[in-house]
Amino acid sequence: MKKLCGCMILFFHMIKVSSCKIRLVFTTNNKKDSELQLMKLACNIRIGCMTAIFHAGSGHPGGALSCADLMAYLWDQEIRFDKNNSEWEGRDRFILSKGHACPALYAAAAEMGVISRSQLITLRKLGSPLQGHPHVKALPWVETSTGSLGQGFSVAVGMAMGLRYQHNDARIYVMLGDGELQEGEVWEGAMCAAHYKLDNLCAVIDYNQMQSDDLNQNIMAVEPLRAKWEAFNWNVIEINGHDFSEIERAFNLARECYSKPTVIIAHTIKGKGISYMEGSPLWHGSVKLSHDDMVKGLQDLGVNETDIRRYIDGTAWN
Amino acid sequence: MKKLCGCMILFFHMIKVSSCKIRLVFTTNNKKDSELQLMKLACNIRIGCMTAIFHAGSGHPGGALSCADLMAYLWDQEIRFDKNNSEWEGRDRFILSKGHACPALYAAAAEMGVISRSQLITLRKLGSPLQGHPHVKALPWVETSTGSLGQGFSVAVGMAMGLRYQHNDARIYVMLGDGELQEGEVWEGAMCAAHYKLDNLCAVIDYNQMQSDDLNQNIMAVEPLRAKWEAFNWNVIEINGHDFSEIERAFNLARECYSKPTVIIAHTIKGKGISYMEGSPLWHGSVKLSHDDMVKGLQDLGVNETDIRRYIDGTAWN
Amino acid sequence: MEQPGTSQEPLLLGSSGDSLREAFGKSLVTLADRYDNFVVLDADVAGGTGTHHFRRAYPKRFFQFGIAEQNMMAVAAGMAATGLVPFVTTFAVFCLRAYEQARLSVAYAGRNVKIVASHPGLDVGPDGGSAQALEDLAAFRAIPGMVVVSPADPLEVEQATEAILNYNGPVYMRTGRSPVLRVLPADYSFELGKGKIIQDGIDATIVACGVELARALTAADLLARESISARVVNMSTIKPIDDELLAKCALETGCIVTAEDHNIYGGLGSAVAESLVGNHLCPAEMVGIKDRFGESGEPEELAEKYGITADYICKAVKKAITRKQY
Amino acid sequence: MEQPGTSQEPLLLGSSGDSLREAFGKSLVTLADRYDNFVVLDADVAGGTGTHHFRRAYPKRFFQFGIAEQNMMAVAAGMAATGLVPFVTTFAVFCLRAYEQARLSVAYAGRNVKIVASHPGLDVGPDGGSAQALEDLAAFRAIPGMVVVSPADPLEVEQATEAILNYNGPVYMRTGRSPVLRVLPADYSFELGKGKIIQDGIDATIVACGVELARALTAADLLARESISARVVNMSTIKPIDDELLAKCALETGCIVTAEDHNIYGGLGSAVAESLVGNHLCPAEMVGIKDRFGESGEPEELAEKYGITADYICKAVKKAITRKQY
Ligand SMILES: Cc1ncc(C[n+]2csc(CCOP(=O)(O)OP(=O)(O)O)c2C)c(N)n1
Ligand SMILES: Cc1ncc(C[n+]2csc(CCOP(=O)(O)OP(=O)(O)O)c2C)c(N)n1
Ligand SMILES: [Mg+2]
Ligand SMILES: [Mg+2]
Repeated sequence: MKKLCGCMILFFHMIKVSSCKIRLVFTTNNKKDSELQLMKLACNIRIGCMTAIFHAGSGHPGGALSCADLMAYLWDQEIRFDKNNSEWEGRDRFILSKGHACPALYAAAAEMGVISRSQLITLRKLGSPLQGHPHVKALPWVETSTGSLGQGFSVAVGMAMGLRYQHNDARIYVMLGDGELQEGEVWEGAMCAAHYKLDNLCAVIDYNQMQSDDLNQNIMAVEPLRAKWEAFNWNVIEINGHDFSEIERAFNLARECYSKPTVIIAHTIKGKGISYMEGSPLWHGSVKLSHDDMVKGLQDLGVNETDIRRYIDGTAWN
Repeated sequence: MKKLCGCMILFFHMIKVSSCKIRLVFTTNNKKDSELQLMKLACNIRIGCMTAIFHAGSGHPGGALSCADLMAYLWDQEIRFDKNNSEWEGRDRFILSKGHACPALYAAAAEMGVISRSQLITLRKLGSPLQGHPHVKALPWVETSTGSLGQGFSVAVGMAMGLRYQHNDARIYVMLGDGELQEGEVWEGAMCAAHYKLDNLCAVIDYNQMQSDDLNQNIMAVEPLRAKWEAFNWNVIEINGHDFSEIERAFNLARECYSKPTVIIAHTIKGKGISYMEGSPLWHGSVKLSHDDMVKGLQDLGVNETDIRRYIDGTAWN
Repeated sequence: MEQPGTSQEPLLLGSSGDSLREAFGKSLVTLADRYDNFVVLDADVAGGTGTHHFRRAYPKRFFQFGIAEQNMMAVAAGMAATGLVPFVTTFAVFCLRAYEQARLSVAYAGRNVKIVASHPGLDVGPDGGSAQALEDLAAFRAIPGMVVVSPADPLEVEQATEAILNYNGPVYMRTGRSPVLRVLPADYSFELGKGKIIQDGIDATIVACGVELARALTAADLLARESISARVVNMSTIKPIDDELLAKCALETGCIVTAEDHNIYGGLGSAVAESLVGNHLCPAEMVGIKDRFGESGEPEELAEKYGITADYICKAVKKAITRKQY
Repeated sequence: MEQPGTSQEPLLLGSSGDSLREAFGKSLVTLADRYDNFVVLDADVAGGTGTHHFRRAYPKRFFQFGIAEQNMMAVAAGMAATGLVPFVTTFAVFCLRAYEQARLSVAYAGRNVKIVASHPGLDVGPDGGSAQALEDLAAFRAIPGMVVVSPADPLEVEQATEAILNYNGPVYMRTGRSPVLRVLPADYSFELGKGKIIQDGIDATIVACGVELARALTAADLLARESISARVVNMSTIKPIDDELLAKCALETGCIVTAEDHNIYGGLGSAVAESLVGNHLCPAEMVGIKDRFGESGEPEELAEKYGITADYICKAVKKAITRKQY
């Protein structure tokens, strides 16, 4: 899905580091296949989220599920990284500023082989590196510690500035929630990133229109989003965050935009993929998933009876 | 300058409180006179700022002088208050969020008889109620304590909410600096005020395009301002902040705007009125005015030799 | 006042059981009739702080600010200036986001604002170290004029909520996330600025606040089995600290152990130390988190790992006793 | 890196004389060649913090963030993650604006960021109480792993700046606004984590930091005239506190007086009290601002009004001596 020219530039980076992940180059011919593959990956991420949160006994499923497709694309297609060397200087940086959605990040990392799948059921448990919110001292590849909304975005701005200062042309990706945009710090960072023309920075807004307690518009309206980011001098791209061809197009446009940071406003559905969660205000915040929630949820994701049992008893990834 | 209808509504408030200040109603006939009167007032405010900062030995003249005309109009024409009763519940609230410009506020208050003119030379001195930044415990009529940029604006939003909750239809005026708009808190407050449709709130931006160290655009660009405030769902009015007829029009429009807060973007000149300050980057921050600075500055303001001497030796208002 | 958006009541998932936060939310409802001038401010965590109870009962006195704590704090100061008494409610760690607003717009301006924070300390549990505020007592104690309170059980939360409402001035109060036991006697009565002897003893005094009071009482029981008689003081007002009671305990028991779910630097232990060296000297040991961040886990597991269980209090008492001067 | 805007050097009006902030700004210039990995971040107060010297000398290593301290602090954490060592510089009170960012993005994430704050305490003078941070030492001390430093004179600022650069971890350092005297001997050598006896004495120890060291030395001279021999310790590292030296002073002089331009709650006095009650006990008196906000005035006038001059230190020493236990 990555444009070939982008890939050629990339190539020069990648030959230096033999172990780093080589990205697939999709052509129009195999587009269908690649999309199916991404859908499968996203489905696995969702299964990972549900299973991790179920075993943890608490966690935020709604906002993890809404960004699963974006996460699948980012980790499979967009982000340069070396799973065997999280310190590789040329890696792109991904920051989950909406840190409460970390089950999606951990599940994506498990799918990519960065961590083992079986670790997922240790989420939020004493001693596990899978902290309730991403913590860089527990998992170096999460790049920074988040959990307090707004901060990860500024940290990403700082990485973009720091890397550019050191002539490192890696890209920085940062994912925010829509409720998170209520934090003033986000607008401080937005002003700053545009002022410094950080075109190595790409923000993605998981625009599921809901926050902890309710719809944004009932809590604190954030619309018009496009106008806000444009007024803060960003390159704005608006897409359906569950459509892989739109996602691909957006990231390609972002990479081609010069002298402005890009924000991708990705319209999503909170709880996407789990029928009883989609559109219901019940599953935004931290919740406990029951046995029945799991069964029904995994059924929605197309998991068969036997596997459901194995996810529930925690043996699926043994 | 106040529209008659506005005044009629106002009237019902004012009859309750006999001592409160009755505002002049200007007609087209005496417009010239009224403008001259306001210019005179603004000039006195500028003299007050210079004299106060000179005697203090430190202070921020640039941003005090740029808002002197706005301050003159606000205090003479717009704000309802009772100079003998700073606690009058029906009073409009004025908050100087850019608290470092307080010499302009103190000088305006002195012109209005809220404090005595002779107090001005106690600015920043031990024991004086004229603190280096406005402090409500030292001077109840300053409404809140400011000095840390961004906070006064949120406090104003809170007053607008609190008064509306209590069915008090007083209006809230808050003045911000352009550099102040870099504070994320301002955008939190902006989002909030629009969400709650606070049409009793009117923000004024003293848009002198400079902050402490340099031009905004060299420090952290804030443009496009109109687009930003529109994207945050405010009613936006843009004017020349040194033109009294434009100022009048703006405040009248603000009062007539329903279900949105209004922001008046007032284009001003930092150091306005003092030739050597206008346009020079020297006088933004806290400075010490020399004897020569005073002489030259007061000359620019049309003060005669004898009076200049009296401002300098501090006897002008004895 | 016009409230935007729908009036649909979002369902509640955060609060659970007989926790300090639940007690707080319910107390607000109980007090609302008698005190009609207070309002409640939230930053999209009403389900977590217990204020959802108040929102349901008094929707017009409940104000939502979204995820914007700085604005909420300074707005509260503005509301207070119009005569209302705002309760600013969010998680402890997000109160720190608005620390400078609490300092200037609330405390310096002398506003009658009550900041009530849930989710303090390791008691937060699985959310992890990012969410476990170990600094709040220290930070708010340092603000001139700010009163700092940390009640120990639901009964005390109820009394303290009313007491801080009756006090005219800025207050920071901690509640708690996890279910707690009722440890105070039914006739307990909270007094702002006063510590209370909950259980008497002669060999040492354990001075505790918040969730550590229950652990202190357990510790006293454990010590009793070893014939060590420990006095237990509930020091629910951390500032102003009860110097008189501390001097009395120092004199009568000869050593003190402090216990808090907070960094050992700057909180209750520090307030007690300041008092002791300035008044009646005695050796003290501090039980608290030793300048480390927390992590995910169940509160009890974390208490064990970070050394704030009853066992650790017992050890500290024994050590303090060996350091006694008479 | 492309720097927007003009390169015109704005003129400087804030900094003056031989102040701690000037010393800091000049030290950065001195250190820049030998340490090429640090950068300096400012929030539109470079004229006030002394960093204008560095901006002039190394414009490419100087980053401007405008009036947005929260973003600046977290950006610093991001820059540190890429291997740079950022100095975050602003006034002390505006560091508090970014307190939660310092906690999470800097300290919790373990970033090698140096936060250097000018304009602490009453020393700020005419700007008034809103600008006089009396809480910063307490607030930053409470953050796990955060080192807290407050040097006493220009020489020490220079040494401390290099020392914190050589230390790998988050540090909060106070400078100061007003002109100060050089009070440390030319052969003084700053050590992170160590207090230093500047003048010996036997009757009491005055433990001071920042601008209070000069006052402590004056106090010792005044006391000498009354035949009271006071030891003076420069406790420029407030965290980690030098427990060993404090125990030694407690043992050798029998009482301690702390002196700081900070609230008496939570700062140096508190750190000393924690150490004393936990190690070698002795009575202590605290000289500091007694939980009030400051106001406009000249630093010396305020020091007098708020009770932190040499005279007040003398009084405290005499009182502490009467409380000695042996
Ligand atoms: C500064 C801060 N305030 C409050 C919270 C508590 N909180 C956690 S998730 C959440 C809602 C986030 O909504 P949104 O950003 O839209 O995320 P999503 O819908 O993608 O889950 C809140 C308020 C927080 N994490 N950080
Ligand atoms: C939060 C905060 N950060 C920094 C400062 C220091 N400061 C005082 S005035 C000023 C410049 C303000 O510029 P602007 O808002 O444009 O005001 P004006 O030009 O009208 O003087 C700064 C940075 C402050 N007062 N508050
Ligand atoms: Mg959302
Ligand atoms: Mg300006």
